[in-house]
Amino acid sequence: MLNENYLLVLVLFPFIATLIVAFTRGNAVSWVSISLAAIYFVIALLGFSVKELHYTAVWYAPLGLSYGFYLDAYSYFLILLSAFLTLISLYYSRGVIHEKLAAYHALFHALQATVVACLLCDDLVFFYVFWEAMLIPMYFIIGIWGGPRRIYATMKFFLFTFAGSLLMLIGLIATYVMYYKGTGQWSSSFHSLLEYYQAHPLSVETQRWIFLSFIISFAIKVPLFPFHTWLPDAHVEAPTAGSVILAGVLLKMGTYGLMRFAVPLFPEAAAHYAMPLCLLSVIGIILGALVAWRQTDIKKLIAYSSVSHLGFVTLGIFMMTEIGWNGAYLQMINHGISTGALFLLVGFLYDQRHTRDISAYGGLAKILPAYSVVLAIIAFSSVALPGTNGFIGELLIVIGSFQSKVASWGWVVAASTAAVLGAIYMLHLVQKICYGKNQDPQNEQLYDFRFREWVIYIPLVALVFIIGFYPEWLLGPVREKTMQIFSTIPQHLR
Amino acid sequence: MNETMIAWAFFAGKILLLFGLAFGFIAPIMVWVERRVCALIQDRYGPNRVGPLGLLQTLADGIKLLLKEDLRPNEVRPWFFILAPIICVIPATMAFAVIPFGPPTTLGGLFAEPKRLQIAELNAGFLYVLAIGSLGVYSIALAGWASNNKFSVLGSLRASAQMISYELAAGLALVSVVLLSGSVDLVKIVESQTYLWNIFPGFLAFLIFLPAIFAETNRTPFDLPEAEAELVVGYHTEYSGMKFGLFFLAEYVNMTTVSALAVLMFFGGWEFLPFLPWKDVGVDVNGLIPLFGGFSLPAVIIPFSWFAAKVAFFMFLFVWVRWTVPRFRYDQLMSLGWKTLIPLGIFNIILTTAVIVFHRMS
Amino acid sequence: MEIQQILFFSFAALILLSAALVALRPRPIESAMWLILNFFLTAGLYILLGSNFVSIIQVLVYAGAIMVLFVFVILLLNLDPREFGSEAGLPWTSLVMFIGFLTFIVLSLHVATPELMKKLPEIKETGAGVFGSIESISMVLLKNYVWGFEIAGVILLLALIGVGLLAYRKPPVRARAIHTSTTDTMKDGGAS
Amino acid sequence: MMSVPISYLLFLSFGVFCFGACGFLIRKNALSLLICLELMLSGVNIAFVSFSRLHQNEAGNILYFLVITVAACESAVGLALILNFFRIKKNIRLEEANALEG
Amino acid sequence: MDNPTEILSFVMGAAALMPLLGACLWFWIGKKFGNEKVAEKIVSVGAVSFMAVSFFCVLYTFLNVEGSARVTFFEWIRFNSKSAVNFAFLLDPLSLTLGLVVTGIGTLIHLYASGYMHGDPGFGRFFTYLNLFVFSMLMLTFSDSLVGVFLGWEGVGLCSYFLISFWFSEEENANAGKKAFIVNRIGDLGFLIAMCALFKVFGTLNIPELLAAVQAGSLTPDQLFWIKIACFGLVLGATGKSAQIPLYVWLPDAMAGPTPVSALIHAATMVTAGVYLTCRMQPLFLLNLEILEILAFIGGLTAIFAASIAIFQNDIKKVLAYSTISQLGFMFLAVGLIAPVAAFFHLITHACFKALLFLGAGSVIHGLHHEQDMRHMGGIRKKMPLTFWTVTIGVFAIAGIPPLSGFVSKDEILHFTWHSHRWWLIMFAFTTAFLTSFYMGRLWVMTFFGKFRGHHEAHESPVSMTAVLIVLAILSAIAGALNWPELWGGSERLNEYLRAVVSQAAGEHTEEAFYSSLKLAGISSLVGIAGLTLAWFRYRNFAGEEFKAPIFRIFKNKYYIDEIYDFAVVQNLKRIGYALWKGVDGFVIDGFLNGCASVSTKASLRFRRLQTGMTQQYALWVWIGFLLLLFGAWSLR
Repeated sequence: MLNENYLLVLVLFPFIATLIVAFTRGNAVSWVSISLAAIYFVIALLGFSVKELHYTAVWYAPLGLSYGFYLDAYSYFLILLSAFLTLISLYYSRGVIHEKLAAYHALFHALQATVVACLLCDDLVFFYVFWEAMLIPMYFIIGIWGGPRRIYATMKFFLFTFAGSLLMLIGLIATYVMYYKGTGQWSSSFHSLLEYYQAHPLSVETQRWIFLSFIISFAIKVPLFPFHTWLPDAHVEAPTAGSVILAGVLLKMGTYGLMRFAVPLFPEAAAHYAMPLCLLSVIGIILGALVAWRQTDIKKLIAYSSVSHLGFVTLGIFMMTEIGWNGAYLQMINHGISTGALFLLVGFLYDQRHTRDISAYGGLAKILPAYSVVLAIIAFSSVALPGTNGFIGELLIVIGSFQSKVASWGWVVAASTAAVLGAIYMLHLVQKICYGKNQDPQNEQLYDFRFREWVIYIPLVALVFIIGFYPEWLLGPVREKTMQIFSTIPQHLR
Repeated sequence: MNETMIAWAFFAGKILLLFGLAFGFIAPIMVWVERRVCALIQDRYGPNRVGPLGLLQTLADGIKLLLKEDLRPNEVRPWFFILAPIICVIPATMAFAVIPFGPPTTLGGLFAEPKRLQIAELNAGFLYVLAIGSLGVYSIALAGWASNNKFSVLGSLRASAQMISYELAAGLALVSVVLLSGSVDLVKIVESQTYLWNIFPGFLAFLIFLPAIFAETNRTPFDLPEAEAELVVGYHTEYSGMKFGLFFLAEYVNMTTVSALAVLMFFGGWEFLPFLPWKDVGVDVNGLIPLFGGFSLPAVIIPFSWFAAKVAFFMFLFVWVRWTVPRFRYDQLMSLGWKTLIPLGIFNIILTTAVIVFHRMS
Repeated sequence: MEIQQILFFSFAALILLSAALVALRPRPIESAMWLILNFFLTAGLYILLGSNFVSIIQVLVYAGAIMVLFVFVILLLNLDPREFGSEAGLPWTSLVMFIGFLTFIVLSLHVATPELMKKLPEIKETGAGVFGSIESISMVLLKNYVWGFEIAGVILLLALIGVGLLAYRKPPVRARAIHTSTTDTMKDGGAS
Repeated sequence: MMSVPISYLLFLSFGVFCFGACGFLIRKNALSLLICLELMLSGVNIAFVSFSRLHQNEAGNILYFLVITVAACESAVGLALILNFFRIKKNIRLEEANALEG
Repeated sequence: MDNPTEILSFVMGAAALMPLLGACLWFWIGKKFGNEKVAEKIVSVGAVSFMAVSFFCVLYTFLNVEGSARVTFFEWIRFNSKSAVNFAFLLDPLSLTLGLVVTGIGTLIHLYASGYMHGDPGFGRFFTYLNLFVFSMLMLTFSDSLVGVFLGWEGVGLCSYFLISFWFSEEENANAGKKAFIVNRIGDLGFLIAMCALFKVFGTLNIPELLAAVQAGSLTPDQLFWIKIACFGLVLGATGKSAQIPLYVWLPDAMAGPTPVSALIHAATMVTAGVYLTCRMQPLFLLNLEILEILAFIGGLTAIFAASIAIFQNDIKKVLAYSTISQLGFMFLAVGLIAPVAAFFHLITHACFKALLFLGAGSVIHGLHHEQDMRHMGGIRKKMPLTFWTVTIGVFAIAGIPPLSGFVSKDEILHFTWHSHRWWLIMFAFTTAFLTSFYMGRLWVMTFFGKFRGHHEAHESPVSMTAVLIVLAILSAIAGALNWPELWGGSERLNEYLRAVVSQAAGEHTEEAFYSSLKLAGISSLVGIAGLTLAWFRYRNFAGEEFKAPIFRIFKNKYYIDEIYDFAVVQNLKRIGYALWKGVDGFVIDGFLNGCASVSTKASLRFRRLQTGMTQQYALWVWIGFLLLLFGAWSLR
């Protein structure tokens, strides 16, 4: 059985990997980096049987600060996803990225490190630090290896998320200070805060303000309508691997924060704001889908589809039902897999043709049959076809939300129209790329999947179906965790 | 004649005695001594016509200076030109105010408690001397600047830099003496040297202090500010008449002050000999002197004379050095100050402290 | 009126006068001179207040060291009026003076309260000696405020290093300097 | 020994301080500025020493020492800066020290 | 495997997995061997035999299951501690009947397709999709939970999508597939909502538990409301999948796919899923009679609506497509009138004769080298005799000529309609019956009679196709025996069999009823014969002329429904999407942000003038601020 030192390994390994990669030179960089990522993935897999782990060491006792790490189902699967996607993106980047290779790989490991630390930490101060730190590697990844408008995109990305985080800092401090006022001692451990706030809830008014400060930060990260406009820009300009991690991991931090911090700490406030937030989610779902349909840039299309999908996640969260939460969590993972795979697929074309314009392609099903099959599978996973992973998440969210007391069932109906709209834009994409006649002689030169691509896509496609047909390995632990969280939320708010 | 009046009279007496000595006796005599010693060293006569042994020569010179026309060149800065010699004398005189010239005495029972033989009975005399001593630089700086003459300015620049630098060295050297004596009160410092003059434990300090006072008073071998060969005569090139006389006067007063300070700090002040104080000889400096039964004045005069003799030796040293040691170059001067004396001074303080602490502990 | 009061008022008047002159005289050297006077007077005031040691330090450090440095720099630069700048215009001066006056008024309003109008107490013996004496001050300084003392030392050291760095100029290579100066003279000579 | 209220001393302190501040703003050369700065510090020192006397403890006097430490450092660094400024600009006119103009 | 349940689960698992396994195999083989002959052989033989295995598995189950049974494979989704959804089969008369139809017809069509698709480069791919479809359809049929049904429901939609756009190089085909999928998705949305509502009420999505809970009664008004919502959702789902108004538009376009696909998916099986679902969930509908009313009305309206369009179609498959829509309308009419057995009976007979018709049409198209326009056909009965005769049986069956299967099943529906005493439904039903026989007659006459108007010489299809046609023709002819009314001496076996799971008003066995039914049968067969006769005379000498009256143009253009949808929905959605992109995202949000940015830029351009670079001015500001603070502190004292 693993003990709590496992958490230290989990947290520290990527940092060490960052350093190792940063100081590697020459041809070894890629392989060193990829093998480190693979080792880390294996390490992360080892923790599968772990239900709960807690590590604490005193940092600064007078202010109640500690090196607190906490692993449970919620953090575990996101870590696994992050390790998995990092491994895949780094493997993908081999042969695609040539300049400043060591820095590139090191930044991905650094991103991994901050994400994992952010997911694991049980200390509000650490949480904030790593929350901010996450921005930095991504900022450089987009800013250095990005597209032509990368400066605009990085500025937008950074300012948006940073503005949000600052608001969250206020909320964190308020949470921290309120605890002190109540108990007379300092503590920034999430667990002690949670216990305290459950036993002595803050006045609703106070809760609301703190919750708002949290929610804006998380909403920007998610991104929830109307804070979503940074996402398409960032995605379009980011290098493929950056997009994968951005969509697959970084966006999840927002929803993770909601599920881990915002709602459990302030259930009353969450209930109070649930309705408008649900409304925003629904707007985001529909807007994302409709706008995605009208895109000519493939990456932008996928980016807007992310907005739509994450709208589902937030809807599931704010409808405040257990089933909805399980679905939301599952949908986070699903989105990571599907959207990550979609970005990789776009990258596959982009690396060969250097254009993301949808109209440059057509009839690729003939030229690239394997590619088209994988694209279709992933696209249908993205539109939540039963039998794929997307369906389970969406079904749980919709069924859960429908039972919610938070908002009318009509909203769920409105949100579900995304099933139709999603089909519209995804089939639009598939049709424009794969079907029809090929108009461009350049497309004739495209090569289909080689060994490298199969290595990348077989796990992804396998995951699509594994989760689609047997989600219990993931849902089981998550369901228990959700039950545990919901047992702390007052009955009348659920 | 009540006690207050006696006190006032005593106060006035001290002032008269000291300033009378300083301005009316020491300065003229020193000018004469200087010239005579110079002549002696250079194997010539020196002034020997006015008065016996030419002793009145200085007086005649003084009269001449007073009677000369008050020249004021066109380009000078008027106020400061006049101000400089005046403020040259003030600190020199002020520093003199705290120099004790004898042991505290009741003047043979005139007072209930022993009175100190210094004009301002300040208990932080050492610091006061340092404070006032540091002001001497103003007059030189101002004089040079006000003269609006490039030699003068250069001279005053040199003077200020040099005085600031060596003031530090002197201060550092004296700090170790203060550490040894455990007081900043000059009288107490002297009293602490009853058996052991500070020159013995503080020899290193004296080695630092001695060049420092030469530099402070702008005397050869550190007379760069007025180096005739380079800067004509530096900051007082444009001065003549009594304004020049004031500078001249102040220089000798300063010499006296620093000599007195050296004696007080290192050479036991008015004490008789090293390891042999008056007390052991049989002179009770605080009261009656058994030798002369009932007459109290010698109790003051004998230590005072002894003190004056020591000071005179240092004055002679100044003169002696002036005519025997060649002038330093300016960068040599500065590097001696900053790179040798000041680090040495700091080292000396640490050493002294360590020794004292060690001594206390054991 | 006691003698101390007379002394105080005359000192205060002179201090204010010299302060005003420091602010108002156009040339730096005059300001410096008045400031030196001001420091002396302030030192006198400190003696009246019983802080003898402070008074001596005021003369030693302020008048004897800091101001010497100023005068030294003034001499070094040897500026003419063109180089030390034009005078501020009347509107600016009067605005500044007005605000200064307002500040004085407001500050005075703050302290013009009955409890601050009580006379100062007589000087007492503190534990280590008379108030304001070197013993008394140093006992407190080196016991209660030893950290402040140390930090002051560190600040001084930092300033020392900083000034050294600021003032340091690479000395020109001597031979080269001579060479250039001769060529300069030759040029000058050629030109004239 | 001294029989005036503390507030008089404070008035004096304020007066010196305000004169220093006025001078700081009126003067147009860097040297005068530094000089006025010293004046302001001196004004503050008067207040410190006065309060020290009022409360009969040495804290004010010790603050005086700290202040002059700062003053000494400040003047030394300031003068060094002025020297450098003079080396570059050949004058010390503050009007010319406006590289930060927006 | 002594346990009967274990045997059942093995058999049914095989039934479902054979097609899935096939799907993977054919894809791999098709890829591996390209379009080589050997690959084609392997695939065709394999596909048909896999399907046959599947059919026999279902048949075995059909014969061995008494009443109903459930086999569970594994747990799929667990909602909470109480409720979960399994991969499990519900084996009861309803599902087994449909299962037999699916696998039986499926097998025949696979056989047919192996001939029809001969030489197509995507041969392996085709059978992949087809097998996948059968798998999905079996999931739809047998799943014991609504989620499982939904898996099949969407799965068949997916396969339909792939198969419609099978020849994807043509933009039109791709568009048709997309349209089918998206319109189906709208229906699926209803299904999804229904699931949500049912879960809200009952906390489970397993069909047996649901129905048991409904039948247990004692539901609160609130629960009844949710059940009503669920019923609405199911109706929407059914209209989508079964191509009823308003979501029928995809079916005609779906004819872009290969003809076997049209036969299997768009005639026999997939499109009947809606009927199956409504029958399956009948207890729910019985709580909401007004929804049944609506369903009946939709069915009737769709029937007449589609029939009226079918008259004017020239594409042979389009005619059949509208005919399918129309016949599905009949079925819904029956369901709406609480006659699910009749609906199901019609479903079975329809599966037979419509498959026959489609395959016959396919044979014709195949024989005419992919000519689909009836105006370019004619007089080919001599060239393709087998096709002609089999199609004739199909036509007569659908037209309701006794005693063919179509007559029996349609007559039953007409019977229920008549007894519902709703005049508009009666009118719809009889008019549709007439129109049906008319347009089928038109098709029959235009294709097989008159002069040949085509370009290519016709030839008879291969045996694998004609054999299937013959089997289907026989089935079409005799399927009526399944449920021959008791009144006329039949046994109503289907009725007996299905009664266990669905409820239908029992027929009366009086003399009066007998005469009344005989009268109805007479009328309906008369209507059928009249339609055929009219078509015979109208189109016997067809030479390209058509109805010219302007009113007919509306029919011909399918009531402009596609255009109206395009104009009202699609274009508006596009506009909204564009407006949301450029307007909300680009103008409002980014505009706000960029506005903030530019305001701060401009403001800082102003404010930078405060930065004069004159230190003393800054100092003055500081001082003034300090002064104000001081003053504030004083005034607050």
